[in-house]
Amino acid sequence: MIAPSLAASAASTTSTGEAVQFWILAVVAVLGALGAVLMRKAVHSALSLAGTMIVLAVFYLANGAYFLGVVQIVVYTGAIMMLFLFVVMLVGVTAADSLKETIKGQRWLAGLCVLGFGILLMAGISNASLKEWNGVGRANAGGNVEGLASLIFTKYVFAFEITGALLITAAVGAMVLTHRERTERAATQRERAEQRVREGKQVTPLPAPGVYARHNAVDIPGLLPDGTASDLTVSPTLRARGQVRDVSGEALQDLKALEQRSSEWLERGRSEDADANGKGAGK
Amino acid sequence: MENLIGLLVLAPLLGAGVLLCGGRRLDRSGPWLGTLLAAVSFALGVVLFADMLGKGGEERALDVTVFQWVPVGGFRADVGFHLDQLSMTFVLLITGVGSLIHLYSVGYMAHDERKRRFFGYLNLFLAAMLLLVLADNYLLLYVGWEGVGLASYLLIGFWQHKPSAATAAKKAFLVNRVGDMGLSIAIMLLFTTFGTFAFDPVLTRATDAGEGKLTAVALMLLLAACGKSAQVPLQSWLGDAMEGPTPVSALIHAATMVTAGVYLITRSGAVFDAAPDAQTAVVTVGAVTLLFGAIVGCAKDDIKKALAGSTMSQIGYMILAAGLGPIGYVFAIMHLVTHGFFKAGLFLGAGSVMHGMNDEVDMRRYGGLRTYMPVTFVTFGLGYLAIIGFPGLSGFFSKDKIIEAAFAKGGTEGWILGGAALLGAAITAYYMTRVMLLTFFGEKRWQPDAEGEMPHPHESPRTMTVPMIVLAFGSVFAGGLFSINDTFLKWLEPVTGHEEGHSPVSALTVTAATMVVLVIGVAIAWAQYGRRPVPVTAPRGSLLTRAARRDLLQDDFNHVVLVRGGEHLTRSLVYVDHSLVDGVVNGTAASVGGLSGRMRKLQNGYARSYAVSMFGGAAVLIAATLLMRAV
Amino acid sequence: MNPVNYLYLAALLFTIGAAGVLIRRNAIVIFMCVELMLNACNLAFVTFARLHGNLDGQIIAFFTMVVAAAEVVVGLAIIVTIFRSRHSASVDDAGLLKL
Amino acid sequence: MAFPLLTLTAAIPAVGAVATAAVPAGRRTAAKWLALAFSLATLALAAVQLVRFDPGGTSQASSSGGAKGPFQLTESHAWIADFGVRYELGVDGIAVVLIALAALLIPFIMLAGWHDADPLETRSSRWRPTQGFFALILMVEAMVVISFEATDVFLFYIFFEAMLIPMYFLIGGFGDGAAEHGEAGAAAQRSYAAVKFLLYNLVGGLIMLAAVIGLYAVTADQLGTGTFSLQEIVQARAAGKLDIATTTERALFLGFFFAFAVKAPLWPLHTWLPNAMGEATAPVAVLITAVVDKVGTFAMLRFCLQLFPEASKWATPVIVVLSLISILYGALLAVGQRDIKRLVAYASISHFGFIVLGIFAMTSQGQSGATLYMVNHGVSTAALMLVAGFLISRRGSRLIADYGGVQKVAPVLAGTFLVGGLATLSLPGLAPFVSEFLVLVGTFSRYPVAGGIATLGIVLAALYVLVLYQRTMTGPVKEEVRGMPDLRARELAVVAPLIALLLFLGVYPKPVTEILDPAVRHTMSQVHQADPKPDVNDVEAAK
Repeated sequence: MIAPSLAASAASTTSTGEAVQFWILAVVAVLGALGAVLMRKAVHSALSLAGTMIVLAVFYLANGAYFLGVVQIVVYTGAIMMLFLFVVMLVGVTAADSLKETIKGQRWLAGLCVLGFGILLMAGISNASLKEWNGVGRANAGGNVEGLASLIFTKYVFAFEITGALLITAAVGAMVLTHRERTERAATQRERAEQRVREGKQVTPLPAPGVYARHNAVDIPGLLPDGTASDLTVSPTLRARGQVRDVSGEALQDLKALEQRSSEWLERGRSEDADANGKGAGK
Repeated sequence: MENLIGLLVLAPLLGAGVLLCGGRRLDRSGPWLGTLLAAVSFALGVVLFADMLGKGGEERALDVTVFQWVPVGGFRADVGFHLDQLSMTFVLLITGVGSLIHLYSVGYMAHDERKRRFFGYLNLFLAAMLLLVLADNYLLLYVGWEGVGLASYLLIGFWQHKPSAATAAKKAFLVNRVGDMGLSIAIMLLFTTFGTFAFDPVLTRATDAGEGKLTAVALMLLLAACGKSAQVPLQSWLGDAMEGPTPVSALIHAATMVTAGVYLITRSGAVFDAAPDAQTAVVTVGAVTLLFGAIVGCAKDDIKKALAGSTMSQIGYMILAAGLGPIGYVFAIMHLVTHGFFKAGLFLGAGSVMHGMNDEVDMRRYGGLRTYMPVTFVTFGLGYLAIIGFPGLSGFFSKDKIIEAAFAKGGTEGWILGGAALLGAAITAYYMTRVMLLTFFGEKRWQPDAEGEMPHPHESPRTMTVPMIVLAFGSVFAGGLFSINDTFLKWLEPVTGHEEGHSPVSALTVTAATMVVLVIGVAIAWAQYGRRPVPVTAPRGSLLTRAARRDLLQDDFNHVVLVRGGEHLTRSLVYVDHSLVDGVVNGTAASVGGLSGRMRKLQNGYARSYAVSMFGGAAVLIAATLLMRAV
Repeated sequence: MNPVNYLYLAALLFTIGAAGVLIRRNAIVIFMCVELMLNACNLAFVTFARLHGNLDGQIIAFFTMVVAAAEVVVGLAIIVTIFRSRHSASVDDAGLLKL
Repeated sequence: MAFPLLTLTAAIPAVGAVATAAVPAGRRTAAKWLALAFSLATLALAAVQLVRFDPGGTSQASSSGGAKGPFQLTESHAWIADFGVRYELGVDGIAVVLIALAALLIPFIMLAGWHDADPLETRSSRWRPTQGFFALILMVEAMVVISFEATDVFLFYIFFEAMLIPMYFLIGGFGDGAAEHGEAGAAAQRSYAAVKFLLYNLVGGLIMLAAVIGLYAVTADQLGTGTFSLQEIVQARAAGKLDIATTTERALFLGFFFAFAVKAPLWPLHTWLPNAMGEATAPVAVLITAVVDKVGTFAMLRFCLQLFPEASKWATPVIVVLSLISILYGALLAVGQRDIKRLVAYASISHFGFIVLGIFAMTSQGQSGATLYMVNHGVSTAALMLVAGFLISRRGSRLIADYGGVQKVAPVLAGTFLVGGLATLSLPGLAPFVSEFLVLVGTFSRYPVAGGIATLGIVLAALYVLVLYQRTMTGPVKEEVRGMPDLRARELAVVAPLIALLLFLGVYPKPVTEILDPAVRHTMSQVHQADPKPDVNDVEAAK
């Protein structure tokens, strides 16, 4: 258990175990953060971030914030990050972001500011006289959760209540924002059919994806008679993501090979036939 | 008695107020009301004069302070009057001649629909002129000084639908303002020097101040006098001022207002006496102007402008005399008074002639009028004899004395001044004879007027002839009356002081010389205009004649240097104001606009871009915090 | 090991998150980076709680989580809404302050 | 507690503004009369102030037991205690006269602008331009009055700046639409002028704000508690408790002076005035130059000189030169103008040069002259500009060249115009002469050269006035001018009292100078300046 070691660590150093843990996990956290920033796809970013958050949860625990560590995992990594993933899914993840900058000089300036800011922040921390480490041992003596609870419900009770109100408001707000009031009657199937006919674009239902049993999957477009892929057969989302597996080339290749083979086979057969015929005729 | 002085000024002022604000209902009675108030003023003047005669020489001066005008700190200006023999002389001249000319105007302006206004202005002039001569301090004098300027402006431009009249009025006011500037600077100098500008303390203590200061004051006063009395170099307005109705020319631009400069110099005698350099300047101005005016007078064909040149020249005599110091003050004033009579008479005569000749002013289109307008002819003739100094008439006495005094100045200066004065007398005889001959003698050279109507000369109505006759009496007898027993000298001496000059030539010689040049002048004029027929259109003439017709190119000089230069200056300043002063401001605005246009590009609408600046700001804040901690 | 290393790590993670916010255009990823920054802060809070020997830091971290949860809920809802009408999750496309 | 007369004087027009603005759309005549009534009530209160003001007395015991000083009828209440801002009012001779001037001119401005907002009225107008016009004028009046009364620097600052808002709308919202560029061009010109006015004055105000805060910082630093009270600062300085460093004092002085010089306006900060006066309607132009701008010159006297006497002396040579440039430059530019209202504006710049010159000549004649000049200039410009406005409204053009011979068809209009012009050129007998001469004498006795140069201004003044008169009023009657009606009764009622006042103050300015004199003497003593002694100084004694 880590707690006893923490209780002892009123000094300015930590236990070796914690040091080892820190150095390993810190690298992971930074990598995760970088991943969140640099990954082209939002899903990947979210996953990297989740990793970082889990690492942070461990650090919370290491710092004696047991309750927070658990909350971090449950609420943050569990709930919030999942929310992110849902939204990524909802929004459709229009492929990967292009990382090309569009605002002139933005990246340079951002880099400069961030670099300067980081350096200054570090300098500030190194400047601060943080010699005395009290450790949370005593504060946690009655149990971390109990300690927090007694603070939250006494000293921070107003803040707590207000935060509660905030949460409710946020929930309501989210609903209001995302809810779409349907203001007109939904079109019936007949009406939609009629409209389709009127517009004359695509009267029939969209063609199904995938032909040939081998590739009967949603991400594979159906092939037109000439062997080219038809965009209509796959979902636009997949198309937008570039996740369409265009097998037309392969299929055509296969077809060609098949035809070759069959023709070869037929050729032989035919010559045999011819022979037979000739023979027969010659007979 | 003291209260009467105030009334003296108030009467015409009241007239002006009533006439100008009274509206249409006074249109008919207005002229008579104005005349009446002028006469009331004259009557009051006479009462005061009688009162003054009853007192001894030294006690004659009356001082009355009406109210404190501008009491500010150490600066005290009062509305107060000072009536002594000098002002009395002026009061009588102004109100007397003024009343006569009011009367004359009743006839002269009978057909003008705006005559109510005309009489209002005339009354305003009288009030201002009286204020000028009665003021007991320079600031109040200045009020009168500008007041007469205003009246002169209004009256010259009375027929303001004529652009030439409006321009002449403006010119007169502006040139006068230059002179006024001199007067106001003089007052400021007096204030800084003496701490006051009332006549009494300043003049009695004048010698306490340094000569330099006094010279400056005197020169500034001279500038003022030049402006008001149309002396070189500020004489250019007087000729144009003849655009005004003739009674105005007679009253303001001959008899009274233009002599205000002489009054100013005489009044400030103590200052001038203590500043000999300034006196030299005064006599120079006087001598130059008397010749200048005379020469201009010779060349003009416009009867009023010829008389205006003559006025300028005669005032030159007065200024010359005043510049001579105590030798000349009395004679300057004496000439001023006699000149007031005969020149007013001459102008009224000229007005009468014009009245009869459909407002024609070109003497070359007159001729032979003596039989048609006998009264005018006689009175004009007497005025003519007086001005050329015909023995026994007014001008003879006053002008002769001035010439004597000029010689009496002594030294080279005396000879030069005396010579100039003599030469002036000769030229006076010449041009006045010319006027006389061209107008009343010779054959008729009448021309149809603008509407093609031939003039039918006739004698003017009684209201016009009576003043002319009265003034003719003055022209004939005033000089003689003044000179008997040196009455005038004794009358004024307590105020102006007097000393006998030591002339290098005897008085008799001077008189004889004057007679000789007079005869020469008349003879030449007769030779030119009496014996030969006069062409209706002026011949081209010699260079001098042509220059003299254009006021010896003074106007051209003004036009080129002042008017053109001023126009260029203002135009370039308008440009500077618009493009430089405003340009700097508008430029700043434009550059701020340009800068914000560029800055606007930073606001590109991308949230990420804003985030960067936010973040950068945060970084800067942290840096600042760290730096502050480090420091 | 000095526990201050946790703080350095927190700073590093925060900075990386910030970089992500500034560089990425996909609103969802940006949101994730914000979460990363919040988590970095939480780590710092927890570490400081250990430093000071009391639980206040943990409480704050707890509140941060709650608020972050609320924020994510609303934020994602907004993203979904925007996506519905604009068919894009790029923040650059939502520059007009209207749908 | 004493009767809050000063507050009431400022509050009445403010209430009037709200009341006028609240008049419903259809009742615009009622709104006009209501506004006029309120302005007259203000005038009555200003008259009460004049009566209750005791020129000889130094100070009445105020309700707060306030400090001794030149101010009377004082009111003092804590306002923003944390920053030492107080609601302090008080008037000295100068203020009480200027309040009377403002209160006097406003009814005339209203009468003159009786129909100015009418063209903007449309049948369905919900904007109520007439109500707006009159309410804004009253608003300006309220702010001007309180600016004259405030003895707390911060309080003054607030209203000094707030004045800009109603002025902005008055300039930009109402015009005679008589520019050379047609209606659209006129609107563009007008908004340009309004924005220019606002920006210029805002910049000045901003710099002043910095100086105000600086002043607070200095007092807070040295007195322990910061204060904005003019009285307290002046007394602390006199008692030696407050010793502002030379550099600081100069910087603060410049901050204040800049704002006032913009408002005044002094060359080269003047260019907003011709635009504003040219584009605004004549009554609003009068409001700008005769009422609002006076706050600038007034504040120079009250704040610049009293708060920073040493710095004022230090800056005097430069300011004297600037005012000389203003005088001559304004006059020369007036000569060169083609637009009647702009001409008057440049003439005003020239006159403001005289006022500033008089203030900074640091002689009692100069300062009395300058304060009297403020009054006289207000009245004379009002007379000239309002008549010019009547003229323009008849012909619909501001260009001088469009007129000629008006004298023949409208003699009364021409006559009043001439009187206004003559007052502008400081003809003796009319009020401005007295003040101008005092300024000149005061300047001359300390700076003879400057006084001499300034005298050139009187020649140039004659030039621009007479040229204007000649070109518009005299000469042959122009075709477009024919049939122009003469002044109507309402217009005559505006002009005649102003002219009467000009005459009265020209002949008998003593009632005004008596009130001004002690205040000026007080200011002079604040600056530690005495009049130069004449060379021959025992003249009076010798008598």
